Amino acid sequence: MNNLQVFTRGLVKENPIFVLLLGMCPTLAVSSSAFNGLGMGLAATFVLVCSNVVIALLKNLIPDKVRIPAFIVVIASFVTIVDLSMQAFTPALSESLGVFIPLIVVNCIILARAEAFASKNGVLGSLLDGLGMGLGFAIALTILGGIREILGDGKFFGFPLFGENPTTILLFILPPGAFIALGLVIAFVNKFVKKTA
Amino acid sequence: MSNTIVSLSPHAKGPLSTEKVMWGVVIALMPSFAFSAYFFGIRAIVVTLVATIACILTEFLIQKYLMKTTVTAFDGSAAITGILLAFNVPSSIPIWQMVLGSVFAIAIGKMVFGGLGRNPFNPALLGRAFMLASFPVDMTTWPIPVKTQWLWEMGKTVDGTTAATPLGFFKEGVKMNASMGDLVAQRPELYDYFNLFIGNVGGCIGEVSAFAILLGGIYLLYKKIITWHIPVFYLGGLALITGIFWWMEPAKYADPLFHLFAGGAMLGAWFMATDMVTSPMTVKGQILFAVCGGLLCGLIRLFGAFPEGCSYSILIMNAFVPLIDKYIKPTRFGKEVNYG
Amino acid sequence: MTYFNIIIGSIFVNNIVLALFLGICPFLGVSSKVSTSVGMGAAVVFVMTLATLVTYLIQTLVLIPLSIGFMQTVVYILVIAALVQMVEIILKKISQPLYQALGIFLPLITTNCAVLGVALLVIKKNMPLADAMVYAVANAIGFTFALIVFAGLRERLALVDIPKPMRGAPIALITAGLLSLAFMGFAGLVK
Amino acid sequence: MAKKLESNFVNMFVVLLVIGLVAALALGFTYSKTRPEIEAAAQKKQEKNITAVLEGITYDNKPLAEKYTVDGFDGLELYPARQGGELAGVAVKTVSPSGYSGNVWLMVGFKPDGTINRTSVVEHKETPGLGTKMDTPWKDQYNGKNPGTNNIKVRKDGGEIDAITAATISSRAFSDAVQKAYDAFKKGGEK
Amino acid sequence: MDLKTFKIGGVHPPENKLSAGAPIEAAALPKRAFIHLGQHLGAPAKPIVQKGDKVRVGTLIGAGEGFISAAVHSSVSGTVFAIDAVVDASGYKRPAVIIDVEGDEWEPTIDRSPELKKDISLDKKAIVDRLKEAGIVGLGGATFPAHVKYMVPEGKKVDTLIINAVECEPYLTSDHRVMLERADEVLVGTRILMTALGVERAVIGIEANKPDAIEILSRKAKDHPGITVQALKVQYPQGAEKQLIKAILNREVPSGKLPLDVGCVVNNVGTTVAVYEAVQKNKPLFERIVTLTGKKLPRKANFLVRVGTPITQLIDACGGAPEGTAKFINGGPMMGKAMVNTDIPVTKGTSGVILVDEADARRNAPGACIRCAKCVAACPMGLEPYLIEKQAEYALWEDAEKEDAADCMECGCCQFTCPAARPLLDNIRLAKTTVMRIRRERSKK
Amino acid sequence: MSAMILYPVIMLGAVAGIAAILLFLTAKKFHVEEDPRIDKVAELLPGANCGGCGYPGCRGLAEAIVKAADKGDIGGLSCPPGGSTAMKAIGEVLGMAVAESEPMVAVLRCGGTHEKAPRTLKYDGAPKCVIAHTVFAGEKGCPNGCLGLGDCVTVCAFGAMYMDEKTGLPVIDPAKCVACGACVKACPRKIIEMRPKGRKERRVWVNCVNTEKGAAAMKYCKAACIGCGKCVKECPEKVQAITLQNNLAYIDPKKCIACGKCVLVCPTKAILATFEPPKPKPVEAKPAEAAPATPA
Repeated sequence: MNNLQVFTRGLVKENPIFVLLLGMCPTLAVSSSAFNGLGMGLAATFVLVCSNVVIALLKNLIPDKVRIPAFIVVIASFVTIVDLSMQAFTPALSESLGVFIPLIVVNCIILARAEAFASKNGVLGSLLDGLGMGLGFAIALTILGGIREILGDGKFFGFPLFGENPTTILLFILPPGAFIALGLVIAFVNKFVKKTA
Repeated sequence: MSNTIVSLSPHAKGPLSTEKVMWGVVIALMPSFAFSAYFFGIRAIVVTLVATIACILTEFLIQKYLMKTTVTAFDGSAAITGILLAFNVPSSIPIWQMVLGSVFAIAIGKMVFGGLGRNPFNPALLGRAFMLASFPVDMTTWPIPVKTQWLWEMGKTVDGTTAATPLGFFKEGVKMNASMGDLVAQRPELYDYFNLFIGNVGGCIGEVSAFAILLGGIYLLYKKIITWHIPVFYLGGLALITGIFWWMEPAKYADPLFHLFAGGAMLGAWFMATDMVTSPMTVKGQILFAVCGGLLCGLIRLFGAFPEGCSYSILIMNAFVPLIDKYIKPTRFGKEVNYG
Repeated sequence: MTYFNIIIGSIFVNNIVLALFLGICPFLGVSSKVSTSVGMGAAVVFVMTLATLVTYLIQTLVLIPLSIGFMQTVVYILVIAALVQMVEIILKKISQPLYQALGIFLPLITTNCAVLGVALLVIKKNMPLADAMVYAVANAIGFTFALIVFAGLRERLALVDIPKPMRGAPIALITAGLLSLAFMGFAGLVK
Repeated sequence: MAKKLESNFVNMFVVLLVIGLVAALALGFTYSKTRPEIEAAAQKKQEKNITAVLEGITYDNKPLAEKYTVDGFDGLELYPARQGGELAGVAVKTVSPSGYSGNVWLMVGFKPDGTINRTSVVEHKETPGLGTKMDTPWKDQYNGKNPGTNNIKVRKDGGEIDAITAATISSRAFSDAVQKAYDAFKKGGEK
Repeated sequence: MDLKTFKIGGVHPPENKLSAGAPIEAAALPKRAFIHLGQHLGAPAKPIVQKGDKVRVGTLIGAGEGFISAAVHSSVSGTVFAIDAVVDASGYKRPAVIIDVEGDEWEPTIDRSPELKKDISLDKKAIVDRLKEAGIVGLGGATFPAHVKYMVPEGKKVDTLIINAVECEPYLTSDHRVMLERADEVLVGTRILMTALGVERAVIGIEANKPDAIEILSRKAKDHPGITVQALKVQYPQGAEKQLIKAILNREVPSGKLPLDVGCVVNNVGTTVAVYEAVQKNKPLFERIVTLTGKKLPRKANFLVRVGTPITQLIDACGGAPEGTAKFINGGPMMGKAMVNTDIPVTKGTSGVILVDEADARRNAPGACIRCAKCVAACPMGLEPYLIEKQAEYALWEDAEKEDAADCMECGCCQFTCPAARPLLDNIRLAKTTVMRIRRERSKK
Repeated sequence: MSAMILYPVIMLGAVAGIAAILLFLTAKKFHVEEDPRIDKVAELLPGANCGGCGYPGCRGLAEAIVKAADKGDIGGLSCPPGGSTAMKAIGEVLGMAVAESEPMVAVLRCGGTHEKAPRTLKYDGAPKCVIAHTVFAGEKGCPNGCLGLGDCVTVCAFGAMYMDEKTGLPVIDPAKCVACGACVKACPRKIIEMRPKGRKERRVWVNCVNTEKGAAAMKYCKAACIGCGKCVKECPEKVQAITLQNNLAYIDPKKCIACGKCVLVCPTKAILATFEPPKPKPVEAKPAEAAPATPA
């Protein structure tokens, strides 16, 4: 597998949300708008890339038995860095993502990539893998957030599409709407994308 | 003898068919339809027809073009969903919202699971919950019963200024610490059993007339499409819980009879809770399902955010049906006996 | 009455899975059978209570006095991971049957964001210790409750020919969404 | 490729320790760099709300710096605005617990006589599309009203405020919070 | 009248007792008789004649092998043409003795006199032996070798003999006619069986749709101490052993147990006549009453038929199969078997032949289960047919075992009542046989 | 400022240290020996969990293989879908030699098409062979033939089978068939047989399992093996791959040389081959077996 493939894999073919079905909690929780989704996606991408790189660097220095705790500490550190930075520089976004920023630490994607890829591959590959997976995650979140925002709020990235105060399908920005929208998108992927991919 | 048919027993077939069952329910809904047309006028008819057609069409299109299976959209089950959904909305609902609700009910409530018989939740109730969550303003704006004049005159008191539903009015009032007595004095027509029984009050299209629903219910019983357990125990559960609170504090809570006739309890008990697909399979299970549903409905009405809890109570109990079916089994012959 | 509110609120009104979106992964993963979801639920109740207690104490006794609140995430996740391991060891020692019933689910709990989420939420909501504990237990029960109901639904759906593209995650998510929609009926039952 | 470090006690301990130390260092560093920003961001937000509700009032002090509280009004914060030492207005951060789903936090600006200048929504968890409408021009109807002379309850309760359609509870909570702010302002005196 | 019935489940299909008014008539002898060696439940009999042998009516041609087996006698006189495999109702071939009929010469030991022999001279053991020799099997349809039932094992106490005269299957009238025309033999036969069991009490259970039979038997039973007639509410499957015991004695046979375990033995009413003839007249079982019916059949009849007579001959005697006949049912419409053709011979278990036309024969197209719960309500065993069907479909045999699939008695109530026309019983049967096979394999280990 | 750095360092150091000690002790004290080879073997298996091997899923087989390897022999175990390549790889991992097993393929043994065996009856029940088999002899009247309800197609996890509407018989795609044997188990009439693929995919087999006498069988199926024995005589003397039992010929795949002579002599065309059998030469001078014709 060449580096390009490592990078693009996460975008479509092994998209962490639509195909691998990882990291469902933040996906559902913060996809109420495209902007939130994008913000969360980028935060996760940052953590994913950094932790992948660090773990790829350290992989030979970490004994197998303490592998997981060591990874967790690395990941948690980056999560905290992201958390603090967002609080400092994008306070509004930080507030709307709330507890889900620190919860990136238990996002299955990150530990899974650390385990499955970074701990076995080189630094460059790990970086691309993290970037690909992270962007795949971000894209998926943005798409989902966009769908929910358009249907439920009549806006896209905060930009009103149907004029002021349109009657929208509110359900889509409520919790049930998150489940249903994601379910339908994955079904759509199953039916139309997976076949051709 | 090339046309000799061979099959396993039984070789006799019963009189019922899915179509007969489903259209039987549709027939049973007709009295309520007539009453709603009388009270809410042409608009009620239009909304009901739109919902019915939208439901059937959605099912037809999905079966034909997405699932590519045999089309069973005309077996009556989609029609029931459409009619019941329309019966659960105010007649003033915008048509596009009605259509969207119908599409949701059939597509998400039923077809994603594979169609008739597979859905765990009642599609019509899901459609209503969807519409209530999505279009709360339009879903809680109640038109005043207009009454078409070609039937006999019936009490003119309804031409009031606001079209509050009885449940909504009293719940709102009690929340503001008004006593039941004052509230009844304020709007006596909303606490009039006769009005409630006939349906001369504000509310959703098909739920207002307890009388018409009872007519339909009796037809269902007569045709053996449903058994009496679910409606009776559902209403019993509702009466029990509202009765207890009424008995403790009559100034704060309406009496159980009011609760039985007001809102969607009758429609829910006779037509939604009895939905075969989403109710338990055993009589014992049905009783548990219905009693819990009735209690839940009462609790939501008395303490919840919504004035009416009927549809949610049934939906929530729908979620428990698999567990009920799993743990409550029919009395097995020869299992619980011990002879010598 | 406030405890009552916390309990009802956490289990029905703001269910941790259906409204707060915490613990979705195990919710979708370990819910194909009612029996396993009971085991998972019991393990979660146990760990969540313990984890919330320990992290709460660390927060109030160590992190805040030292004003290093920013270490929260790192410390919590380590504590939870260690705790889960310890529970596993202790369980193995003191009760083999219990270990058989719960033990296999324990590794799954480390990455259950519900546990970390609740630990973080009680701090964020400034709850006193007693409230926090009730909140933790109630949420764990809420998780179990949702898990069992959902497992029941999925057991039923397992005997149904779901259309092909809907099989697996999509139908599970939509069912969860409909369940969440139904649970909206509990809204307002407590403040 | 270099060989993996062996899993013996010393290695494990040392590696974990080193990673922990490095992580702690990195975090401490980040925190020390971001803390001022975080605090500034929080202050800025508060300031923004205060400025918003004191719109049209001229003052030369820093209300944020003169924050005071009033006994019996837990959680309420008052920020006086002065022009040349004279009270020109006051911004009150207020809360009502009776929102549809939890607390509704507002900032209310009063003129010295108790007339409402502007209101601003700080934080709430109301239903999107319904309760959230409080943060629209809807809230302008409070402007210019004086809770001392005007009945700022919603019309359903006999007041003169038009409730948001289908969100009476949220509207009520809004009025409740404003009334509380007024009461606190009156009781706390015009410092 | 106080009508008893069983408690759970049951359906009431249209009765269609079209041939109830047709008196029993002897069918013509066939030209060639095909006598299957396995006409009963259990191991087939072993042929003891050879090609070319001369046989008389009542000559033993097949000896019972093993514990559960029954002897087979020639129903005609003539020459053995061959011993070969002959197609049975299912289209599979089974061993049979084929006899070319010559005249009608009976074994001299058989008492052919018409008078009623009331006194019972044989004792318990002799009666059972005689039943065995005469090849008596249950004529209700299950064809269980009769003598086995009366060999009560040590330690079991039997207090009641129940005579099953319910005939709950629609269409069939052979038992009804037997009761009307041979009431005395029924009662004496019952007494013989009481003697064999050593019980003082026998109850004849008859459904209320046969008031004439109830009347005759009640009247005549007065001369037979211990025998009573119990009228029952019309409800299918009342004729099933367990349901009948529940209805009459309110005793419930535990799952996996036999009527013996609740102190009774159930015997079909038609069999009592065969018992009477075997014990009092020394006549083996080689003929039986067969109902020939069908909505469009020109003539409905109840024939006394020699075993081995091709069914075509009976149909021809009734005017031939009408145009459009699409199904030939051997037995009743609820539990009978569809025959692959009508050339197959009558056996001891052939209680009736029903001719059904295309529209009635075809099952409705199955739809999705709408969970109407009617099958659960109808199941007399308290099972959940809809669930077992699904488990069979998904091959969840362990789950099916837990749901007591093996308790199904294949009465067909579930499938009859199903509005979606699902093949419930087809699949439940599959589950049942698979579960029983798994159990057998397990017990072997 | 120093506290901001110092405390975290101490704190995290402490937590990490405690965790390290704890984990070390755990690892030491409660070490569970799980054979790492199981994972390795499982990785080499196809992961279809088809059950063709007789074990519950691929992991089950992997465990069994490792267990057997400890006893020194894994010859009795095989993964039908993975074939000998998978077993070879596994053998290498485990340091064992694996006996080369011949690749197999499922073969249908019924020629009762609509044309050859007209349907005389109509089955009207749950569309499953296992059920129909218990009801009657089948729509064709043949007590041994294919029931045509496709139980085998349903169980095939590899999409290697489909029902041919024209003939009413299932069709096996040898290219997709992995010889897992699921169809063989599913068929209540044992019509499907697992036969070696044969050299160059050349296979010959009797396309019938009916044991009735020729005349009786011919009544309902014109493609039945009538047990005439012509093929037995035709089979080269050195080969003698065909035996006749219960009116049915059987070709032993181990002996058959796929010459195709029997195919030509069969009066009911009940013997099939995957290749065009060589036409008998008009000149009888040359011995027949010397003509291994090119497959069509």
